[in-house]
Amino acid sequence: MTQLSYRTAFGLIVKRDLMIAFRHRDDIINPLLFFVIVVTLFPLGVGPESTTLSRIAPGIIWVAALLATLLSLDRLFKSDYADGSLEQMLLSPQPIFILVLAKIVAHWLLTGLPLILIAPLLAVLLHLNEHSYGALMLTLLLGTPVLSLLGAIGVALTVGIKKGGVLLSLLVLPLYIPVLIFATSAIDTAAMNLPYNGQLAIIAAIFFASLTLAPFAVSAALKVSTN
Amino acid sequence: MTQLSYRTAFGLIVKRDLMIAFRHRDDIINPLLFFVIVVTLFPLGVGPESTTLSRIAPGIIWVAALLATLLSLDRLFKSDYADGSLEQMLLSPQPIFILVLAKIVAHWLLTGLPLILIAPLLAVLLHLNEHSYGALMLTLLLGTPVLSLLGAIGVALTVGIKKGGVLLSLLVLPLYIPVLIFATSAIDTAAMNLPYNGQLAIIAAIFFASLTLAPFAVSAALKVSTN
Amino acid sequence: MMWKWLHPYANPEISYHFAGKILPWCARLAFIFLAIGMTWALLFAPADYQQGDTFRIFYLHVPAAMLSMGIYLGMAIAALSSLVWQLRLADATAAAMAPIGATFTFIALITGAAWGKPMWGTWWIWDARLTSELILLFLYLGVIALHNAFEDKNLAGKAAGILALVGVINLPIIKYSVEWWNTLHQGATVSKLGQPSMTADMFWPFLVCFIGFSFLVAALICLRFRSEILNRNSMRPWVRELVANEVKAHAV
Amino acid sequence: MFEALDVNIAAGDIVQVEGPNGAGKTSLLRILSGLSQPYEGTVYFQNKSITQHRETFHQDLLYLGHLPGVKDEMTAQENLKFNLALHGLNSDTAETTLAEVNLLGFEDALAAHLSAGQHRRIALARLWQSQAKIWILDEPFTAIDKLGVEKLEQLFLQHADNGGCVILTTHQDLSLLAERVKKVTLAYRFY
Amino acid sequence: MFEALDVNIAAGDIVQVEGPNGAGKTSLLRILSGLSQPYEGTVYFQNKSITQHRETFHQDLLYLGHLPGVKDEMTAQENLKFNLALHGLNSDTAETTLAEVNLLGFEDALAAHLSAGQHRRIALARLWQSQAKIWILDEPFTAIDKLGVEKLEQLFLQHADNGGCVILTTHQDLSLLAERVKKVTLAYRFY
Ligand code: HEM
Ligand SMILES: Nc1ncnc2c1ncn2[C@@H]1O[C@H](COP(=O)(O)OP(=O)(O)OP(=O)(O)O)[C@@H](O)[C@H]1O
Ligand SMILES: Nc1ncnc2c1ncn2[C@@H]1O[C@H](COP(=O)(O)OP(=O)(O)OP(=O)(O)O)[C@@H](O)[C@H]1O
Ligand SMILES: [Mg+2]
Ligand SMILES: [Mg+2]
Repeated sequence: MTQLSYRTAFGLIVKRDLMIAFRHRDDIINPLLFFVIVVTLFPLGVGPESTTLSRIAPGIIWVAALLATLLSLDRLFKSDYADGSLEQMLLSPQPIFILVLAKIVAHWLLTGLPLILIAPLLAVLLHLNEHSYGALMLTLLLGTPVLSLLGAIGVALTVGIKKGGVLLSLLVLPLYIPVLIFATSAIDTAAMNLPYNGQLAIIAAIFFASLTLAPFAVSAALKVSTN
Repeated sequence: MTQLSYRTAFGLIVKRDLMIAFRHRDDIINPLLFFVIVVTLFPLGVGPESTTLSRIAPGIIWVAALLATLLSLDRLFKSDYADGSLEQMLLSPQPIFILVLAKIVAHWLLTGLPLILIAPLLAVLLHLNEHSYGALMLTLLLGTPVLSLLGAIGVALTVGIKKGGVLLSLLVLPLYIPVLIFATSAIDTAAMNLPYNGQLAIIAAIFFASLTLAPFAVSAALKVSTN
Repeated sequence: MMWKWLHPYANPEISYHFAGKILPWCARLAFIFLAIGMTWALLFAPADYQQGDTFRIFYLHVPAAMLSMGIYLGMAIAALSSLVWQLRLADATAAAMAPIGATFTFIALITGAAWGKPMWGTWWIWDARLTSELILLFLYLGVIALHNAFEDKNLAGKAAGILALVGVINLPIIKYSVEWWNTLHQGATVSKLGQPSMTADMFWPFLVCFIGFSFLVAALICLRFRSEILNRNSMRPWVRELVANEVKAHAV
Repeated sequence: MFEALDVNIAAGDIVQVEGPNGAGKTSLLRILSGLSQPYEGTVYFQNKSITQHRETFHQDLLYLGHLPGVKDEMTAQENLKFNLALHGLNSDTAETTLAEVNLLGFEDALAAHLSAGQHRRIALARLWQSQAKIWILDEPFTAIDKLGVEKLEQLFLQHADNGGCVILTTHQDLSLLAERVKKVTLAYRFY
Repeated sequence: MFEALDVNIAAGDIVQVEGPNGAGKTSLLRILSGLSQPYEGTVYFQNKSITQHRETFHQDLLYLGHLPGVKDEMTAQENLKFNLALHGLNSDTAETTLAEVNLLGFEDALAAHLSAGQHRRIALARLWQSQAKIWILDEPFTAIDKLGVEKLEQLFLQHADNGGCVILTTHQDLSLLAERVKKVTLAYRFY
C-alpha cells in the first residue's frame, strides 16, 4: 500500500468523473441548453431592438452563465454522496484537497468549458459589440473556474440536505457577484475600445485566491456534511 | 367509505400542502430570495443607469419569476413521490385531476403569490416606469398561475427521473415563453400610457386554457411516471 | 495561552449562566442609553439646516448600518475561532449573531430607503454603498438559511461558520468591486453620500444612540446565545434539570 | 416477466406471493393495484377491467407498497388523519387507531423524529379503519417487531373472515395463517 | 448516545458490535473510522489521535458502510479498479479479484444493470487485495447469499491470523467465527 503521488490521485479522479459524464451525456448537454434558453428568454422579454440588446448583452450572458453553473453544481458531489463513494474518497489515504480539486476541475471541464465554447454564438444573437468578443472569452476563461470553485463550497455545505436546491443558490449567488461585476465591466470597457487589463487582473487574482483557498473550505465542509 | 365531495378532497390536499410548507418555512422563503437575488444580479451585470434599467425591468422581473418558479417546482411532486404519498394519492378513490389541481393551487399560493407580493419592491429597485405598476401586478396575477400549471406538467413527467433538474427546465421553459412575451409587452405598453387590454386578454385566455387542460395532462403524466 | 484562558467559558453550562448574568445589565444599559439618546436626538438636537427634520433618520440609520457590518465581523471572528480552536461555543455565538445582524442590515436598508426618497427623489439607486449593504443582507440570509437547514445544531453551527468565513473574504471584494463598477459607469451619484460635516450638538446624541444600540445588540446576542446553548445541549443532564426546575416553578 | 399467470382471487382468501429477490413480486402487486400497466393482459375486479373503473375499484382497494407514504413534516396523528380522510374514512378516531399500532404517546411527534418501524406503523394503522375489500400489502412486516407481526396476522384473518381478501408478500413465514394461506410462487429467471 | 465506552482493540481481534435497530452501531463505527466526530472523547490508533493523523490512519483502514459506493455508470471492473487505485493498491489484478467474489462474467456489465447483492460484492472485492490492518465493516453480509457469507468469514479469520483486526456489525450469527469473536453489545435507551 503506497501513498499515491498527488498527480496520480488527481488524474484518477478527473478521469473517472469524465468517464461517468460521457456515459450519461445529458449531464453535459443539459446545462448548455439551459444556458442557451435563458439567454434567448431575454430578447423575448426585453424586446428585439439591437441597441438595447447589445447594451445589456454582457450582463445577460454572464448572469445566464452563473445560473447554468448553479444548476449544474448538483453533479459535483450529490451523486457521490448518495451512493457512498464520497465517503470512500474521504477515507482514502490521499489528501482530501487533492480529491476535491480534481472533482472541481472535472466539473469545470464538463460545464465551464462548453459554456465558453458556445458563448460567441449567443453573443451574436444578442448583437454584442464586436470589440467585446475578446474580453467576453477572456473573462469567461478566467471566471468560470471561479464559479466552479466557489460553487463547490456551496454544494459541499448542502450535500447532506434533502431540499438543497434553492438553498444552494442562496448561498452561492452572492459569492458570484464580484466575478459578475468585474467581468461585465471588462466587457463594457472593451466595447468602448479601452484597455480592460485592470478588471482582468482582478478576476485573475480572484481566480488564484479561490484556487488556493476553496479546496480547503470544501474539504472542511464535506467533513461536516458527511458527519 | 364514502366518496368525498370534490370540494372536501380539494381542501384536504391544499390544507396539507400548506401545513407542510409552513412547518418547513424555508420552502416559502428561499424561492422568494432566489427571485430577489436574481433580479439584483442584473443591475450588477448591466450597470446602474436608471434609464437602461427601467427599460429592461419588465423583462428582468418576468424572467426571474420564471426561473424562481422553475426552481420551486421540485416541491410540487418530488417529495411526495419519494416517500410514497403520491402513490397513495393516485390510489385514493378521488378523481386524480382534483388532487392534482389542489396541489397546483397550493404550489401557487406558496410561490406565485409571494412573488406577486414582493414584485413591486423589486420594481422600485429597477426603477420601473410608474405607469407600469398596474400592468406588472395584473400580468403576474394572471401569469404566475399559468407558470404553476404548465410547470406541473413538466414535473409530473420527470418526477421518476433521478437527475431531473436541468431536464425539467428544458421541458418547461419553452412552455413559458408565450406568457413571458405577452406579459412584458403589456408592461411595456403600459409604460407608454397606452391600453394593454389586448395582451391581458390573451394571458387570461392562456390561463383558462391551462387551468382546464393542465390537470388532465398532469394526471396522465403522473400515471406514466409512477408506472 | 488563549485556550487556557477561555477554557472555563468553553463549558456550555458555565457560559450559559454567565450570559444569563450579563444579559440584564446589557438590557438595562441599552434602555437607559437609548431612552436618553433618542429623546435627545428626536426632540432636542437641532434640525439640519438643509434637510430639516428628515435628518433625524440619521440617528437610527447610521448606528444600524455600522452595527450591521460590525456584527458580521464579530460573527466571522467567532466562526474562525471555532474552526481554529474547535470551540463549540463559538459556533453558538456565531449562530446567535446572524439573525440580529440581518435585522440591523434590514433596518439600515429600510431607513436608508426612507431617507433616500426625500433626499434623492428615489427609494433606491445602485450606489456602491447601498449595493454592498444589500449583498451583506444576502450573505446574512444565506448563513441563517443554512443554519436552519441542518437538524443537528452542532453541525449547523460548523457549516454556517464555514459559510460566514467565506463570506467575510468576499465582503471587501464586494465593497471594492461595487465601488469600482459604479464609478466606471457614472460619476454623478457617487458623492451624494458625502459625509455631512457634523456639529457637536449632532454628534453627541448620535454617540449616545450608538452606544445604546450597541448594548441592545449585546443583550440580544446574550439572549439568543442562551437559547442556542439550550438547543444544542437539550440531551445533557444539566439542561434537563433546568427544565425540570422551570416546570416545577410554573406548577407552583 | 411472468408467463401465463392466471389467478382468481375470491373473497375470504389470503394470498402470499413468494419468490426470491427480484422475482417480480412487487411488480405483480403494482399491476394488480393498477399502479403499473401490465405489458399484456388485464386485471379484472368484479368482472370489470380496473383501468376502466378506476374509482370504484379504488374504493375497494387498500395498497401499501415498499414506501410508507408518511410525511416527515407532519405528526403521526396528522399523517393518519390525512390518510383516512383522503380515502373517505372518518378521521376522528385517529387517536384510538394509533393506540392499536402501539404509537400511543407519539401522536404529536413529527414523523421525522420517528424510526422506520414507527413510520410503517403509521401507514399500517389505516388497516384497522379500512372498509376496503381488497388489501394488497407489499412486505407489510418490514421493520415491525414480533408482537406487531402477530397482531397484523390476526387482523388479516379477521378481515378474510369478514369476506375481504388479502394479497401480500413477505420473506418471513406466516405462523398464524399457515392453513389459510394460498401461495403463488414466482421463479427467478435469467433473460 | 453511548456512555462510558472504553474499548481497546488489539491486532488479531474480531469484534462484533451488537444491538437492536437504532442502538447506535453505525454511529459507533463511523466514529471509529473518523467519519463522524464524537461529541466527547477521542479515538486513538497506535496511541495517536486519529483526527490528528488522518492520512497515516487511513492507510491502515478499510471501512465499508451501509452504502456500497459503486457508480452505476461504470462497469464492475472499472469500479473495482478505481477503488483499488484510490487506496494505493495495484489495480491490475482486478479481474482475478472479481472472480473471488463470483462476479466472473459480469466484469463489463454496467453496475446499473447489477443487483444489490452484486453491488455489495464489488465493494467487498477490495478486501481480498487490502493491506490495511483495520477493517471496519457495517453489515457486510447484507444481500449476500450463504456461500458468500462463509467465504467472507474465512477471509476475516485469515486476516485476524495475519495480525489484522476486524470490527463488524451484523444481525446474523457468525457461524465460523464463534470462538474467535469478541462481542460489544449496545443497548437501546430512550432519552
Ligand atoms: C437604502 C439606502 C441606504 C443604505 C443601504 C445605506 C447604507 C449605509 C451604510 C452601509 C453606511 C455605512 C456606515 C459606516 O460606514 O459605518 C451608511 C452611512 C451613512 N448613510 Fe446611508 N444608506 C442609505 C441611504 C442613505 C441616505 C438617503 C442618506 C442621506 C442622504 C444616508 C446618509 C448616511 C450617512 C450620513 C452615513 C454616515 C456616513 C459616515 O459617517 O461614514 N444614507 N449608510
Ligand atoms: N425500475 C426498474 N427498471 C428496470 N428493471 C427493474 C426495475 N424495477 C424492477 N426491475 C427488475 O424487475 C425484476 C422484478 O423486480 P421486483 O421489484 O418486482 O422484485 P421483487 O420480487 O419485489 O424483489 P424483492 O424481494 O427484492 O422485493 C427484477 O429483476 C428487477 O431487476
Ligand atoms: N441523521 C440522524 N439524525 C438524527 N438521529 C439519527 C440520525 N442517524 C441516526 N440517528 C439516531 O441515532 C440512533 C443510532 O442510529 P444508528 O444508525 O447508529 O443505529 P444502528 O444500530 O446502526 O441501527 P441499524 O441496526 O438499523 O443499522 C438511532 O436511534 C437513530 O434514530
Ligand atoms: Mg419487492
Ligand atoms: Mg446501522
